[in-house]
Amino acid sequence: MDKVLMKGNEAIAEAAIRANCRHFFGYPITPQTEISAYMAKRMPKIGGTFLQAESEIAAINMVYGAAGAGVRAMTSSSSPGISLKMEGLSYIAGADLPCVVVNIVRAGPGLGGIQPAQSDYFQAVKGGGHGDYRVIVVAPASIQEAVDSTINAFDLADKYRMPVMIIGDGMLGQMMEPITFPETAGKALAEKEWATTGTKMTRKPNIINSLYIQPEELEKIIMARQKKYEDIEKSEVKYEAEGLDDAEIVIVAYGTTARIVKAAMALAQKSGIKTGLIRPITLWPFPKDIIYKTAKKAKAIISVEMSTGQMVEDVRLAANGACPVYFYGRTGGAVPQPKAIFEEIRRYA
Amino acid sequence: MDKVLMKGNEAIAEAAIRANCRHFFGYPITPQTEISAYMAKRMPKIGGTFLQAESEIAAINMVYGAAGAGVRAMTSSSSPGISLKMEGLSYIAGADLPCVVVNIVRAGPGLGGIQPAQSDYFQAVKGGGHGDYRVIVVAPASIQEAVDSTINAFDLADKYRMPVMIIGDGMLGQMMEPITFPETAGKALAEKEWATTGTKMTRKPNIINSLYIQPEELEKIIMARQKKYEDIEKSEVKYEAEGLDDAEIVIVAYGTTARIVKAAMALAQKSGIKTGLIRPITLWPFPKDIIYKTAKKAKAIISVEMSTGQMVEDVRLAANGACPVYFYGRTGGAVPQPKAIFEEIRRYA
Amino acid sequence: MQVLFQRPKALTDAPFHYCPGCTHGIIHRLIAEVIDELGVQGDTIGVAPVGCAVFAYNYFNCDMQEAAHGRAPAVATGIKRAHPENIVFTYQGDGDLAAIGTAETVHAAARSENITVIFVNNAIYGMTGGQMAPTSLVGQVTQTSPYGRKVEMQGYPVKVAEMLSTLEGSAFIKRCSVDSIKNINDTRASIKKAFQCQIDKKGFSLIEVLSTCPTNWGLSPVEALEWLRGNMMPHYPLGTYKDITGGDKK
Amino acid sequence: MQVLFQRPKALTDAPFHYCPGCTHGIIHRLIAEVIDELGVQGDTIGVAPVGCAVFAYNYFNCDMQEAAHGRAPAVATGIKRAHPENIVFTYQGDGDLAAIGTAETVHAAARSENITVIFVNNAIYGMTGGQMAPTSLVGQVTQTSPYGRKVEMQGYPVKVAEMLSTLEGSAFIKRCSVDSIKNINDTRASIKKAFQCQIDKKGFSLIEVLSTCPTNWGLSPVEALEWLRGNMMPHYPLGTYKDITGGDKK
Amino acid sequence: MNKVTFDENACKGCELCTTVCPKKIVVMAKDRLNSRGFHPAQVIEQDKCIGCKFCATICPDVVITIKKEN
Amino acid sequence: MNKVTFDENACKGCELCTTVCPKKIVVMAKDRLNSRGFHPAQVIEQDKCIGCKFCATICPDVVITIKKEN
Amino acid sequence: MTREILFAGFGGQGILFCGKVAAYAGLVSGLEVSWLPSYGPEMRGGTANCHVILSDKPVGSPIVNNPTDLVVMNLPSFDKFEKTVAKGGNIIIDSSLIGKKSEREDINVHYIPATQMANDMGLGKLANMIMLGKMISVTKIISFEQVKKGIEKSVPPSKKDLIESNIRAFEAGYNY
Amino acid sequence: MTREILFAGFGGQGILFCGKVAAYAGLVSGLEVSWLPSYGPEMRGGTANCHVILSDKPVGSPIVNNPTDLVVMNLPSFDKFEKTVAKGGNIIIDSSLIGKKSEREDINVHYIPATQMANDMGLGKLANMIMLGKMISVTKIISFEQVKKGIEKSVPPSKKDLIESNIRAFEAGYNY
Ligand SMILES: Cc1ncc(C[n+]2csc(CCOP(=O)(O)OP(=O)(O)O)c2C)c(N)n1
Ligand SMILES: Cc1ncc(C[n+]2csc(CCOP(=O)(O)OP(=O)(O)O)c2C)c(N)n1
Ligand code: SF4
Ligand code: SF4
Ligand code: SF4
Ligand code: SF4
Ligand code: SF4
Ligand code: SF4
Ligand SMILES: [Mg+2]
Ligand SMILES: [Mg+2]
Repeated sequence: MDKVLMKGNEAIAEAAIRANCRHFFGYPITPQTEISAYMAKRMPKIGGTFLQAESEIAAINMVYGAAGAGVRAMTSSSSPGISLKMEGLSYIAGADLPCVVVNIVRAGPGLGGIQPAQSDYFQAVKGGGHGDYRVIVVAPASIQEAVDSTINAFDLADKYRMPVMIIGDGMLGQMMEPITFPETAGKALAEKEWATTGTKMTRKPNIINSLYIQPEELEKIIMARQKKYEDIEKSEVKYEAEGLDDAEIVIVAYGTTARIVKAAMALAQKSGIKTGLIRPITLWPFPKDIIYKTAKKAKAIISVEMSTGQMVEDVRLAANGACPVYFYGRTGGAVPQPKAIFEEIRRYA
Repeated sequence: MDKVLMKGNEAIAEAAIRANCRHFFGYPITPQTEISAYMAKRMPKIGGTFLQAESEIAAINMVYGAAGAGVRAMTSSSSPGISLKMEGLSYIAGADLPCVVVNIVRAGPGLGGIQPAQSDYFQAVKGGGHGDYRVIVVAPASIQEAVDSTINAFDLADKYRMPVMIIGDGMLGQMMEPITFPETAGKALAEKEWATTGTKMTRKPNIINSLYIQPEELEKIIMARQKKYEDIEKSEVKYEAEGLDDAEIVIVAYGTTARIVKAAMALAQKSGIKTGLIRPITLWPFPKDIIYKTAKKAKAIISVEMSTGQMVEDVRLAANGACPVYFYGRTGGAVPQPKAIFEEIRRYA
Repeated sequence: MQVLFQRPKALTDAPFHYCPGCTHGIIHRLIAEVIDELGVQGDTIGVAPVGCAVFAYNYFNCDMQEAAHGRAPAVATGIKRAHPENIVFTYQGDGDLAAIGTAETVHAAARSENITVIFVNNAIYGMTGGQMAPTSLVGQVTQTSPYGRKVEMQGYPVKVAEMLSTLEGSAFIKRCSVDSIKNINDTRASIKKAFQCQIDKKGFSLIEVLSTCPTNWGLSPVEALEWLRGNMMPHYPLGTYKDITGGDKK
Repeated sequence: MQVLFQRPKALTDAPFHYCPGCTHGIIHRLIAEVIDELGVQGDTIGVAPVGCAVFAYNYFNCDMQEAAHGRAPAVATGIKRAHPENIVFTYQGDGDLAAIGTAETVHAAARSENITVIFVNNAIYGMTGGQMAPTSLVGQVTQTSPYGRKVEMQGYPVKVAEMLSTLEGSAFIKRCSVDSIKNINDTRASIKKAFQCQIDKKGFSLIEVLSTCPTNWGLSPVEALEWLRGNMMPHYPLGTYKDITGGDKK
Repeated sequence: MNKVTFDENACKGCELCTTVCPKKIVVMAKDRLNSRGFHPAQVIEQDKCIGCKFCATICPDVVITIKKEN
Repeated sequence: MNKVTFDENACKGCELCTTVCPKKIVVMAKDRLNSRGFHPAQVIEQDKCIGCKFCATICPDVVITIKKEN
Repeated sequence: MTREILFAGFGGQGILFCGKVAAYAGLVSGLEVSWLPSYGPEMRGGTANCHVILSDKPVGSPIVNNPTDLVVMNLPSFDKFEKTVAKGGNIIIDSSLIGKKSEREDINVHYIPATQMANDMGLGKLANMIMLGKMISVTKIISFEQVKKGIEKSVPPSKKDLIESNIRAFEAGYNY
Repeated sequence: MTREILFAGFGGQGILFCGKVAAYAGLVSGLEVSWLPSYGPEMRGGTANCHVILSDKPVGSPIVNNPTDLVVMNLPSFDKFEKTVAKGGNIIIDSSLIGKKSEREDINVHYIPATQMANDMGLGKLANMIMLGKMISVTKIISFEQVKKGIEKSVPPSKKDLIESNIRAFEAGYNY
């Protein structure tokens, strides 16, 4: 197929449609409005639903309803709007419903700013909502990866019956890169026997629910889900690694930040410092093992983020003291400069 | 002063009043309704405001308004309701406003159950809302401590101009213990020069805001806040420690769980196993140093929680590989039994 | 032998957990009777609220979803958009619908979302132990209005049927009561009409049902019905507030 | 020398960031004029919305708070309960007030919260680039209704003034417009009356102001005023929808 | 003749049915408790029943079944 | 005489003021751009001004000041 | 000394109040105390119970898993908790409501027709205090006088007139 | 080869489209490309710019901090970005809108009265394409033919009739 140039936001929307998502519920917020705009244009043409909800809360609860009714459903927003979805997300996780949520992160806290940020890492990965639950979090670094991740996200969501979050930033959402869409047409979707589609008097009623008044019963359900999470930690970790074999300094960075890090690594190479990169593609499950393995050989690891230091905690947990783990970040919408990252590399080399 | 028996929820409410809080905004949810009920009874008698908001979201935003207007303001809820407050909390942190938020945690995710749980640890401590921000989180283990923590929470909030969260569970909220209220009457509150009280044409307008469109400006503000957070990590850590000197096995547990752990430790003592306890009273700032110090001597640390394992991450981060850190927990509203905890102790001893 | 009255098929065998004399049970049964009468059990998807009716998913013998507190209309919207040919109804209390769920309610109506809302107004938060609801009457003593609801502090009760009927999107809005045989029968007929409105794709329908909470009103079930008649009905007049079902959906 | 017209004192010197011809600027100035006329600048606390008017806190020369999107009435409630003697107003767009903030708006009105809401209805989400608002007209083309707002998909525009006037708690509700000198002057008078209503402690007041968004309507400022007159005003009739200020607060 | 039967253990003793029977034949069995600990409702003079269904209509717990026996 | 002055660099060239002047004396300065890059509004025949304030009333950017000089 | 007491029965029997009196009595006796009610939807017309711990050491866990003393006023609670009582502990059973007998031999079982007695004495709903009286007379944890003080502290000021009858009921149980 | 191009000017001048054509032209030439616009409230009537990277290697950071080529169509952007141009790089300046001259000696500066030319040629708002033409003729990154294809790909199907005039404008700049 011919490569086309597309904005990240639009590419994510188109990818969702190609993944057979026909139900999108959103609420406008910069810098991800193009997702809704694209859906608004396309959905009516293909018999799908684009609905601008009255709020992010309504949108996530519409997703709950639609997902519970067995269709592929999606919502997208940016940081403050994602915070508003936390209760709903917890409900979706608690009712074991598959769905895809996109967060094109902007600077926080509060109204913050609309420039790129990665300061919603904690919220995404540690569960900003209440209760013991997890969300698969995928952080593409290019538009092509955003496309592939989005399509895959729907499959993962269905496979594990849980929410999958695609996390990016305004850079990813707004930039264009050449992409091709993988062939998805005709791919059959598995039947969802648990969904509320009307019994047609041919089966017992299906119930979508997260309430269990008896602690023992609820605990059993949570522990079964925990088991599922362990399976995912074993089989769904994704990352990109570069130069780990002989790196003195290894950088861990995700999303667009990882691209900037590569520019810094080029500078380091010129200075004769051997650097490596681990780019988590899934933020949860987190690529712990490779980080631990790397920590045992490297002189130091630096976590580079557009935040005041969030993923660095997971990097430290993974390294478990095997080598020092440093942090470098910019926040508030400021984007790290390759030179500044290079300075950090030099500092610890 | 005479000791009185009081439910945790009511004691927290009375403590807030004694701390000169005259503005409470809430929304009913089990197991913390007694806080509102108490406020509804008392506030009208003392010229204060009790307002049952239309939702948890409205309540936290009323707190934002009142706190921004310079008064001591409070809200309380339980897990799903706290999730709904995440955007508002992020705004309060982003506008540097002091307030107190109580979370009497129940089992999640979703509607979950109403029995005791500690599965909102991540949300409380890692910032369930968007952006780089922190909330001081205090986890009392007794009603007296709940009283003292609540009074102190208002002072901390004012001192650092940030939200303070009191975190408990249904056990703490519902149980009665004898308490005395410390003397607070007549304590003068510092003037809040930044508050919106009307300029009276005697000063420049005050603005309460978290929006900064220029990344560099926003970054500066966030980094200043970060500096404040570092100060807090230095000076406001609180914990209780027991038996650390010669403990083989050290347990880290907070809130009511720590009380149950003590029963398990008594069993261990009978079996000749030397155990110690670190009970974080502040969950953020987290008592990292004592844990690291302890990890260097102990055979193992066990984090015991009413969750599937949340605080254990902070314990591991603190231990930094100096000794193995294990986890034992119950979830879904189930409460760990002393015997089961003792089994864990024996397992690693 | 002819059966004059029996448990409707659209109810499961599970006994209601409601307090003695709580009229939630009557309303449940009426909905089930309507589902039976219309023969739509296999097509119906219900949405349970957070409130005393939280376990409604155990009682209705059809597919059910449990919504977050106040969000039932949004959940129902998601379901209905996924399956426009199914019958989708929500069952919601006054705290759920008229407080935390205000936006979802208003906008489901404004969108003329083709769903049916059964709105149980008992002027109190039943499940959480009797706090003031937006619909609590002026002067009503509740856990959070211990000195009686005061206009200066807590304002006025919200009249949901009146408010929603100003929206162009609402198709059929009626207030009923289950305090007497006559009114119970009228409630059943009204619910049936609301379901029919949905079947005919005429848009958003809502039946507000005045209901009792003997437990939190501190009254016996019989006294509670009297209180409903004497206090709620004068403030919340029964009747049809909006009905476009005569014609086509505008 | 006599000054016939000059910048009101209650505006700071900061130039508005609004697009050319956007009537947000007129409405700002009218509020400031009212503050000047009533001499309440030192007592006033304003609440800015999230919307094009997000920077309102830079323009009004009084204490200001920036609220989260839709939550201005809740924030204002917090302020007013802390300082009942101050004048508290919110400034909100139609996305802010009539979509995400529906519950906060309805309940501030129901509580008869003694605040004043200036509701700028431009039938679109201006700040985020022109998405459909709850108040967008049927058929209106926006970024998220690219084929025109369709009743079957997106329902009907919400008439805020009409809806809120059904609530007992609302004291003064009026819809105005800034499309002409006459209507601008009437808007100023209405805002003044709303502030006076608050000063007199009569409860919740809201002035809905029909406003333009030349940028997202894709029209010149002059055409935009014409579109407002020709399309919005017929659907959103100007006038007083509720006024209890004649008597005492009920 | 009409036969009114009670799913006795489902009865919560709310007494609502007793207030609506035009024949006043629905009464509480003050002498016994059901398995839930309530005095259940009962019909004492079946033959007086006119089959109006009022009792069943108001019962919140669907305790009552009414049949017409020919 | 009335004096209408424009804070010229604040003008955004929206032309609203030109549509309301009963004397049609408010016109756009098509020949020049202000510091924001807009053609500013101006009054060409001050003496015709009747001080009705319409121009200032509709100006969204508070560009116009009107004084009466005696 | 640590007594872990479980009071159990139906909602409406005054179970929680009974526990509160015990806790206050402990408090005035200089003991450490805790009182923990069960809560949740099952309480609605269902069972109610509360855990009271009286101890001369600070109270650790407020949860009573194995009561030293079980005061039980309905059959479901008896069925549920009888087996949990600690070896050597006591059960006080309202024999007017619970027909069954305990078959455990490693504990002390005391039967008292409290509800009947309350009815007979015209003490309405005060069977709970009768049960408490029996429990205290059996266990001797606290003195009669101190329980009286506990009652005084537990009764809200608005209901002061009820103190007298509560004490009478307590006394009846104590002396049974 | 990696060119990091910054297109900058006012909103409404077609800056983003101009970058898009460059990116598509790169794409059809077999290069790796990225296109990143600035976004945010300052765009409203304010400045607009976009970063385009064309490279024979995969594009790392899509951000252009030090452009090899700056195409600039208003004074504020000139003032802001002139100093950031990489040593040896190019600036293409619309001299009908920007009166200033660059004082840098380590870069190549090209002046072209693009807006004037567009007006003269009756090409309305196509000064942007004239600028692009000049940039391509100076840098020779991509061939004329490929830019033509880039234009064809960038124009949405509904506006196909504009392709012709865009190409004409581009040509004018290319040959200036
Ligand atoms: C987000 C959230 N807030 C609050 C609650 C607690 N809650 C449960 S039910 C309820 C109110 C129920 O009242 P209503 O809707 O009137 O129903 P009723 O019980 O009276 O039938 C509340 C506030 C919750 N579960 N979730
Ligand atoms: C929680 C949240 N959701 C969404 C947004 C994005 N947002 C900013 S302004 C706006 C809409 C503004 O429209 P309106 O209120 O009509 O004001 P206008 O710009 O038209 O004056 C939205 C959706 C946000 N900042 N926060
Ligand atoms: S609490 Fe009230 S509404 Fe709830 S079941 Fe009991 S009587 Fe009914
Ligand atoms: S986008 Fe619309 S509402 Fe916003 S400033 Fe521009 S014209 Fe005004
Ligand atoms: S059917 Fe009518 S007459 Fe018969 S018992 Fe019931 S209420 Fe009485
Ligand atoms: S109405 Fe039903 S539940 Fe109530 S007493 Fe009669 S039979 Fe029993
Ligand atoms: S004041 Fe009136 S007459 Fe004078 S310039 Fe303005 S609009 Fe024209
Ligand atoms: S109305 Fe104001 S901004 Fe618009 S052209 Fe006239 S002076 Fe300029
Ligand atoms: Mg209710
Ligand atoms: Mg708007």
